[in-house]
Amino acid sequence: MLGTGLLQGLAVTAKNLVGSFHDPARLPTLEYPEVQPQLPEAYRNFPFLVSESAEDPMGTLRCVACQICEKECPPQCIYIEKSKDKKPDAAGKQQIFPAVFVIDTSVCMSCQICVEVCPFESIKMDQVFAIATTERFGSLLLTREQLAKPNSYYHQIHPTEAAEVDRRLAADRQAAEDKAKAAAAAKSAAPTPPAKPATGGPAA
Amino acid sequence: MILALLLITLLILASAAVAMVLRNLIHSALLLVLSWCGIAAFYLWAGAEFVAFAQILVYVGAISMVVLFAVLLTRPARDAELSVPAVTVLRVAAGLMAAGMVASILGLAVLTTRFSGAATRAPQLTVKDLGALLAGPHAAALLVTGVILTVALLGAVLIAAPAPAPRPEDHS
Amino acid sequence: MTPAAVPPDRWLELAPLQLRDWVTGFLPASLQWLATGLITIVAILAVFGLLFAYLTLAERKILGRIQNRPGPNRTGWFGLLQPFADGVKALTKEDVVPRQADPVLHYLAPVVLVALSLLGFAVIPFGRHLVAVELDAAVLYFFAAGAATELAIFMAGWASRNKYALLAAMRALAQLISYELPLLLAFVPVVMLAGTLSTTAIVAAQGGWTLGVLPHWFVLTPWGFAGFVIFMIAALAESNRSPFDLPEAESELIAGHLTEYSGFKYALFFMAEYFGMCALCGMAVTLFLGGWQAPCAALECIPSYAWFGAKLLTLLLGFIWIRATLPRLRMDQLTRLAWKFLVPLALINLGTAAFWSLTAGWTGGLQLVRWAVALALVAGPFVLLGRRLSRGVAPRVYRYASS
Amino acid sequence: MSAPDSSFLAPPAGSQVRAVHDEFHGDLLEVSMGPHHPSTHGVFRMIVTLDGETIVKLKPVFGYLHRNHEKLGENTSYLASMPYTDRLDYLNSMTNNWAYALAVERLAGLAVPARAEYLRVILAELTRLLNHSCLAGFLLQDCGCSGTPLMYAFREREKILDLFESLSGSRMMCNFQRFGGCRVDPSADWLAGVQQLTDGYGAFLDEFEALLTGNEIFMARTQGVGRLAAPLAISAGVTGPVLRASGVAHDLRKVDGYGAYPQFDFRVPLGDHGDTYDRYMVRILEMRESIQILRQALARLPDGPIMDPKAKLRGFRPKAGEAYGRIEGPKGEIGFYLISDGSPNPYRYRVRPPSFINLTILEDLCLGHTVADAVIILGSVDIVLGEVDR
Amino acid sequence: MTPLTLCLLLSCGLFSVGLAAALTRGNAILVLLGVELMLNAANLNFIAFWRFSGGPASTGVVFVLFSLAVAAAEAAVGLALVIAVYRHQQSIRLQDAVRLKG
Repeated sequence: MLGTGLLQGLAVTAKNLVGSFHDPARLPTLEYPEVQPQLPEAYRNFPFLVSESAEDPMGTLRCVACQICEKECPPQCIYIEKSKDKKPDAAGKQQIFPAVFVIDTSVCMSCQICVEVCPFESIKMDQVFAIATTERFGSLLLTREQLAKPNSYYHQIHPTEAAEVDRRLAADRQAAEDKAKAAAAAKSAAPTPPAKPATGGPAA
Repeated sequence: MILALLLITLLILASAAVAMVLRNLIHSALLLVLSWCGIAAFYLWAGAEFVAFAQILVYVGAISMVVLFAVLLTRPARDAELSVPAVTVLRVAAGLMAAGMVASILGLAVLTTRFSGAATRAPQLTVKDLGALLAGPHAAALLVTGVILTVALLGAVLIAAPAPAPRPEDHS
Repeated sequence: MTPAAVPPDRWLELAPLQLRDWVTGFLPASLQWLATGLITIVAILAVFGLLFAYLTLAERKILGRIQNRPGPNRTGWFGLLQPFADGVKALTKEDVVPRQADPVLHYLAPVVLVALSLLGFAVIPFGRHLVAVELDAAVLYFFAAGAATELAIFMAGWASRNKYALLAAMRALAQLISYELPLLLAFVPVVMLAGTLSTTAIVAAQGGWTLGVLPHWFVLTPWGFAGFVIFMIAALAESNRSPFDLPEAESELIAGHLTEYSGFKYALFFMAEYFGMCALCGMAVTLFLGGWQAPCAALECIPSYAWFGAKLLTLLLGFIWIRATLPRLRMDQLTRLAWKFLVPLALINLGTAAFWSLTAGWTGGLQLVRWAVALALVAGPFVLLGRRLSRGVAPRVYRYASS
Repeated sequence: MSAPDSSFLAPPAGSQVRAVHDEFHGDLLEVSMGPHHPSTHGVFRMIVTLDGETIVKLKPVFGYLHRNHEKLGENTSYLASMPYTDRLDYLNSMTNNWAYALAVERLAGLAVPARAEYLRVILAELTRLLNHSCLAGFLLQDCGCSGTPLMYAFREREKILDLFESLSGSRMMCNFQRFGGCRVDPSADWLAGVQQLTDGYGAFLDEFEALLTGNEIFMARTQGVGRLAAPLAISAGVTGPVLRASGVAHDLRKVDGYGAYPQFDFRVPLGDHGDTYDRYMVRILEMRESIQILRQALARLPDGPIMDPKAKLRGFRPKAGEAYGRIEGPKGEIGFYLISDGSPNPYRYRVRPPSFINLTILEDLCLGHTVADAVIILGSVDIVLGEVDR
Repeated sequence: MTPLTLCLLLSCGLFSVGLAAALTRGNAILVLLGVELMLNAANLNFIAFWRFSGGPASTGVVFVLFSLAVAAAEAAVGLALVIAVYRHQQSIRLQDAVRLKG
């Protein structure tokens, strides 16, 4: 009969109206500034650079300015200038470091391909999303100093992933040391080559 | 009392006259609506409530709509102004003269006639009385009016409805 | 509006009138009639202005709840100040008038619309003693005042010089003409049964209760129910509410006749829409739901205007509920619904009402026959015409690929 | 894009199209709907010529969102194109990723482990649920439902997006598939979440259908509106639910049997009328089938790796050759055609966007109907301008 | 001048305006509106005489009601004719409507 479909629809909306008062599934709104969203661990926003220590972020950057991320970045929002000199990294090894490392976050599309291709686990995705600025250019162009965040922060936002990365790095370092020892045992005096990861796999 | 009547007169005549002179048909129609409202006000002034409301319902509510619809449906090609084409001066003059003559003859007749027994108090006519009149002495007329309205409605639909088959290509 | 022959009334019932008389008492006698009129106007404006403000809030809240979201809740406690914030926003916004527009008509349209939509309130009896103007032909006055609103919508649409607005103007004209007829035909039975066009007399005709609980409202008779439903459907269409909001169909015509309006003129259109909605619902309450009459004798202690308000709000909430649920009709379906369904039903309903009126003397077993015949006269045409209307439209059964 | 050569195309059903004469132009109203019109689903423009409210001519105009997708693909590495595919049809990044990954895998000869294939099916079907729910919501919004069905659809979509976010890190730009597998192995929690969603989705569909499928106004608005005859659909290259609503049993999941689909038991719903209502209902029924597929996939999800060990992330250079990978996306056949010359970038990168090709029939569907119908017909064709304009 | 005379003069003026419009304007719709105005002028007379005659007869009012109905019918048919004419010759200038056959 004409009208039954209409009445059925009205019943559904009435159910939702009543349900919104007692059933949380029917009122899923998060009242944002008061209630902050629970970000999943995998959540990614813009990249940051991992440094080993919080006290001296510029001195302990993992980045060695290999420029792979710069090349792979789809929108090409990363700009790197290699340093002319070498500087000891966190492990005390002499490394080239990024003299300039800039990410234009107005261009970045948060694809995390830089993270995947980085062989040194030095660039990771941040989770800070309230990043509105009052000006379009300078404050969206993040420099090395703004990008550097300590490993402890990485552990804080991506605990599982960071633990895995640390394990892998430790294993790599161990392997490199073993190799170096073996090499040292074989040839008595030779400078240590820069550490290269054995697997080369992405940060999963 | 007279003042109100004068105001109403001014409203009716001015809006009607301006409406008939304007080139923009929509403006004409809307001004005519004002004129019709003035006529309803006149009926109210005269104490014929029911007729006044009926006037608004019929003229403002229905006829004006039909007029506006007709104006919109008959928009001249590529013309946003909906202007009325100019006609010959002769024709206008002749028309105006005829109207002026009629007006003067009628006016003279009105002014020279002595009307007897001018009532100062409005006759009372309730809706019930009117209904009784319509259903009693004037029942036949009412029926005929109903038939006329129905026939007119059907006729209007038939005339205005587009031809059922797609029209041939040769229209000019 | 004179409390001359007051039945044993309670204090609350007369309170608004006494307040008014107390205020006018300070003025010389020659000015009292003017003051009384002005106070009535101000009271209606204030009450329905506030109702408009909070109706917009209620609509947004209820729509929100139906759509599983909280609705506006930031301005004031539970968003209670939202209407005022909206008003301030509308006032401070730039008023944009397109260069091509007809400036006079563009300006006049919202003003005329609001003015006309307010006229209807004059004859609605809000309470036992609360009616602004007692008119012999009050119902006719009401619909005459309502008939003019469509002109204002047309003016808005045409004067904007916008193709969407023009289409909306055409739609508005066609829609309002089509639904005027069922609206008028739906209340004719009431006039027939009550024997009057006066709203106060129509409400009075619905007074009294059977056994003290069953009110004698017209909606509780077969013809009255049918008339009420037809009236409400036509009222939805007349006030341009969903599912008949074709003139301002936002998914098709952007905002229809409102496309080129902004700021306070836009707000005025909304005000007029809500005023029109309130007036039509108020008229429906008066004609079919017993006006200010209490639903049963025991509840008469509650003042009559409270009952009127409660009934009015119920109908308005129904409007909001329908808006949240139903999709919009198409223009041809809209007119077909009016001319091929509502108008015949209303005409048949006229016959039903005539039958009901003629058989008023039947008692006992004949009473049952009377009800049965009347119900059949209402339900039968509905089913038959409904089947005709929805021919070719049915849920379908689907097949699946054989592999 | 304008008037099709109707010699071999079936004329639109039930339309009495009047010829448009130039000297007669004053009678007709030309309305430019879009590029910013509430119902054009983005920046799409329809130049409609109206006789009253009836459409006698409709000229779609697009390109407002053109961003050189294909040329970008030829100037970046294979991997770098992956996040760009997210932005083609931004509702369905998972299936876009899959189609692109499939093309590259064919080009480079990579094998996908069973677990990754199952995962891809799960994600693709979730995407289908998401897309069809949104489509139903948008369509009903275009019908004038004041947002209620849209909000219900978005309520459910939100749950799927939450799942996507917790798996891939992003709600809509998932960038999840990789050449030779998937990026992340889902946790047991995540799979439980999918199971929970799958179990609850049927109830949502029931409620959604109760809201409007039987609604007389909705049926009157959609039944018989925008009929698409099967021959026209086939000759215009229409795919996906729009094609199946016209009664053509063509579903790449059955035809190609790509991925793990041959291992699942599901049906392909077909419409008999090809009108807007059929397009809506076919999608609703497809969602019910998707739920079945999800149930089976979750129950039988194998263990194992999720990446082909041969797959290389850095320095990926497939040998010279060409490949076409296509899958049944929610909107139709989404395909990527790649030519490799052995360099890190594709020599040619071409997308077959279902939205764009399905849109070509718009004028045929709309002629003889009203403006109000054009809006819902456009809604029922289900386009995303990101994919149309590329 | 008595009110009745004023009323009659008003009606006379309105009639002349309508007549002038009907005679001078070339637009079919305006001509029709002019005829409407003349009808209205007649109605004004009916009401005026009813109001000032002082007699008990209410025939004037009843007649106006019938006249309203007839005016509505006239407008409907007239405008339908205008639309039909427009369909045939793409113009509503009465001077153009010279052919009886479409």
